[in-house]
Amino acid sequence: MVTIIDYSIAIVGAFLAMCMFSTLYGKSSPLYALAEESYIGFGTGLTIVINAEYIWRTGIVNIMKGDYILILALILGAMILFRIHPEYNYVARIPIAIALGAQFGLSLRTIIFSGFTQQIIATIVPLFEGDAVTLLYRWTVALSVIFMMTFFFYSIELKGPLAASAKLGEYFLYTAFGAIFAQTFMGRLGLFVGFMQSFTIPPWKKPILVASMIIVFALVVIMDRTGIIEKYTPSE
Amino acid sequence: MAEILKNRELQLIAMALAFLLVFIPYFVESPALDAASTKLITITAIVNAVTLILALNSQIRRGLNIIRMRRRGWYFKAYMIATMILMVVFAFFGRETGPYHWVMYAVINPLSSVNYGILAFYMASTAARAFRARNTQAMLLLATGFIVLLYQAPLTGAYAPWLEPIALYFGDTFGMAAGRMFLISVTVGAIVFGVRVLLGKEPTVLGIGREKVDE
Amino acid sequence: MSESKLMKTLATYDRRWVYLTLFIVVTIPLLRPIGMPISVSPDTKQYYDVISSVKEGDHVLFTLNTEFSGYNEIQSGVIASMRIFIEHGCKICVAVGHPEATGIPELIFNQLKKELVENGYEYGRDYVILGYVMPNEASVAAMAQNFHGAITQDWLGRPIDDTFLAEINTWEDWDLIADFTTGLATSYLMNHFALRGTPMTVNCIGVMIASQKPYVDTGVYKAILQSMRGGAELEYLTGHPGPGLTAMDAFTFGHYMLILFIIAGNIGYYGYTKKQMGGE
Amino acid sequence: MATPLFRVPLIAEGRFIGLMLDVLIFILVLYYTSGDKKIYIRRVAGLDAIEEAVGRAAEMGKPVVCSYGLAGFTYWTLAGLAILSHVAKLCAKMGTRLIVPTGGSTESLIVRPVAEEIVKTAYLMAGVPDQYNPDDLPFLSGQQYAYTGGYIGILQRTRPASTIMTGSHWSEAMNIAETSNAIGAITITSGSYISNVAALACASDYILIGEEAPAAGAYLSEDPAQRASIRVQDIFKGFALVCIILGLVLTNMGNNFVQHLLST
Repeated sequence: MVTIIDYSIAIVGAFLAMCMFSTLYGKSSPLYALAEESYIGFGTGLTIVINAEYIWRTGIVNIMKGDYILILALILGAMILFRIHPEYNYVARIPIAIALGAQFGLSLRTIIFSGFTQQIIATIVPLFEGDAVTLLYRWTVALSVIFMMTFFFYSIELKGPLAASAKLGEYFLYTAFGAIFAQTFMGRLGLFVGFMQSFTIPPWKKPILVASMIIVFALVVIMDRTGIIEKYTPSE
Repeated sequence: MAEILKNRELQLIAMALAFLLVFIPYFVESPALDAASTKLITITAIVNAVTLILALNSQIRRGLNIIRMRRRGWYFKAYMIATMILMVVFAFFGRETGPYHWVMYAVINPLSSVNYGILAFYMASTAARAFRARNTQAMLLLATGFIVLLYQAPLTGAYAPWLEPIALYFGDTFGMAAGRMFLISVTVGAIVFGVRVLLGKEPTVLGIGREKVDE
Repeated sequence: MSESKLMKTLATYDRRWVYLTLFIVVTIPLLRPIGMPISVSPDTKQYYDVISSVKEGDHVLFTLNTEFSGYNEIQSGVIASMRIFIEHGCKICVAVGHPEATGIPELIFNQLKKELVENGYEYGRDYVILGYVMPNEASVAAMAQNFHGAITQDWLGRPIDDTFLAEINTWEDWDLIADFTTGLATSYLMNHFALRGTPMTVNCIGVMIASQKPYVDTGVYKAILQSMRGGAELEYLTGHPGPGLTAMDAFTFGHYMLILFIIAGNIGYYGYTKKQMGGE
Repeated sequence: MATPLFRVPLIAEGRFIGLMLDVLIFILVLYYTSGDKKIYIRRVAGLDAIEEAVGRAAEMGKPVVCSYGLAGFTYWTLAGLAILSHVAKLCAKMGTRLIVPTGGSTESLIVRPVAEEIVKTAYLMAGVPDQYNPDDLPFLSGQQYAYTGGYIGILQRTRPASTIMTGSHWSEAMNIAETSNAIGAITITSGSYISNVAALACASDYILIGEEAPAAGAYLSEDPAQRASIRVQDIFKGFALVCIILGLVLTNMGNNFVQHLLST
């Protein structure tokens, strides 16, 4: 059963989404502003709700259960708010220092493994065992990493073999960029296709999608031709 | 009190202590230290959640300024602030049904999707314009990009299975090597930056010195 | 003369034509699916093998590190994976890493109502939905070290002590983390779970493939499922056609269109732009 | 995973080398930032492109748009600020109008005043303090996409001759780069993560690939800490390179010493 609520969700959603797409026309328009401000407004509201809930569940509930040390979190949180006060902004420095320290501690303790030692270990592979394809793969990866790495040395002058290696590394990088660009395009296309699909499945939404596309496109062209765009589009 | 809070050494010490309390237990086997570090981590998470208020402050102030000055399109800002408040109010009426649920699926879901989906268009126009064999680098980029794009079209994969090993070769060797190279250098960069801050070589990060935030 | 005019057009056309064409070639096959054949990549086979090796009663942490936009891209993989977990009788805990994602579990379980009933799934005993519990690295680290210290309630505020989550204490108690991601808390999960030894798989959006592949190669992740195409392949492997497979026609057309534009652009470049530059 | 070579009492298994490497970075940073060491930094080619871009704007009498990203204080942002400082000095010298979009995230709020100071100082040092206009550093909200919309609006209205985009830019970078190209501006970008770099390499006229941006920043800045960082990073990249080459040689002779050592 498709309810009136389902219909309203599909209609408003498709219309606002097409308004957002109207930026592809090359000009900002009141329609785009409507979609953008809707997203920012409701989106920020959602963030407020979720964060408040997090503070409530993780902080206040546990404090009421007797985990009193978490009161410290509320005090530090209150102190950090002074950041925007013109006179007392120094109050925020200690909590910022603590938050930064903990954050660095968290990231420094693990990335050395995931981003450094393990990546080195993974590059070290047998280069003379296995079938031809495996060998081709392994040789390419090993040589690419080595050549690309030399491209990224900055505190020494690149001369002689080092310069040649760096040049090769640059070529390898661009070869990689082609493949990565294609993968990225697939990803963005996937996001777009996935979005369009949310308006083609189930099939009753299809007419709504097509109608919104036509209406918004027509509106933007009309607004552009009549000069409404210049008159009503917000100046940032 | 003010003097203590302004003391730069004290801030560095607080930062270093917080750092060590989180850092050390990962390497040393000690349940007591582990528990202490978890607690500190939770506290930090809550403090981070509170900082949202700072962002809200600037966002609302800027919106109100535009409304007050009646700049062109000011009513969109008024609309933005109204929707923000509405969403918070809606949350009190339950989330599985009702207005909160409606906004989630009618506004946030589709608009969030468009924000990233639209990038497919920019990628497409970039490729159409820039994938040109201008020099060696561009030629290499064009060649691999072309092959991988061709392979990624699902239909090609089904009818030209011989293309798969070639396309995967580029992605899994050059692409992966570049990914690994970036990872190694970004990792080292991030650690060095962290150490710099911990050593007090980056005072701006703590907001010492010039720190008036104005809009 | 007309030839050089064509060359000029190919080199200098308005980019809005690209936009319009892409819009049309993607929309039409979605409105009228054709059902062109696809192939299955080795990565997807590996992913399928890993996640279908779960056993009854295994604890699966099902993490949605995505906004709505990303979910649209990977939903075929999400649904197909969840179906496998339900059919294998796993205990599933859904956790999200973005405020928007709090609306996604509802979408997933609505689509799998039949499977839930067939396998006798009951909320609390067999699956639990947590809310936005991974806002930052600190919270994920806390989850890994002391689960009940970090999380006490599900997404609607009901206590989790009387659910199957009572059996969970640290990272060691999870048998698999199935992550579905646009980035967000995935690296934190990796740091605090996978690097310690919890098996983890990722289904990432296309943009992340290049940055995530090195981790699969080093064994940090057990397998990777790539973008919507991987999801479609997984649907094919599980024998349940869904949104992924119907989207593949649009994928094919979108890619072919871009290839045509690139060819046209290069013809225009050699036929017009380069001559212009030479003439100066 | 290879088995560790040895175990150190009290230290968790497999984490000793990681800890030692972290400590080593600490010591190296301390060493290179202390005293008055002159560290050589190679000039990256991208800087010529930047100077050319500003020069072109001066010739055409059009503005330059230069942004430092929308992240908080990360090392990408610092690199962006160093490049902004360079661009501001060039603009002040040539009398070119400089527009700096700011904002874009909550974290970036604390970067904005620093950017302001940098631009102001550049004009002051060039002897034209009256040419500094605070309105040319518009604050485009703390939201990524509002920032993007504002940025694009600026590009479309002011039609700059050049756009220089450094620091951390995320998915919005493509959007901005395409618009910049569409209005005919020379587009120079830097990318901090791999898929963005690949896309921007196509979309822009010149790109500073990954670490090139921090290196360019360090080259331009007088800040010893930034130069020291580049040196320490080079040492560690060199270390990685040596490990890889040594490991490849040893492994293919049947010895897995390097893998075991790194797993210790």
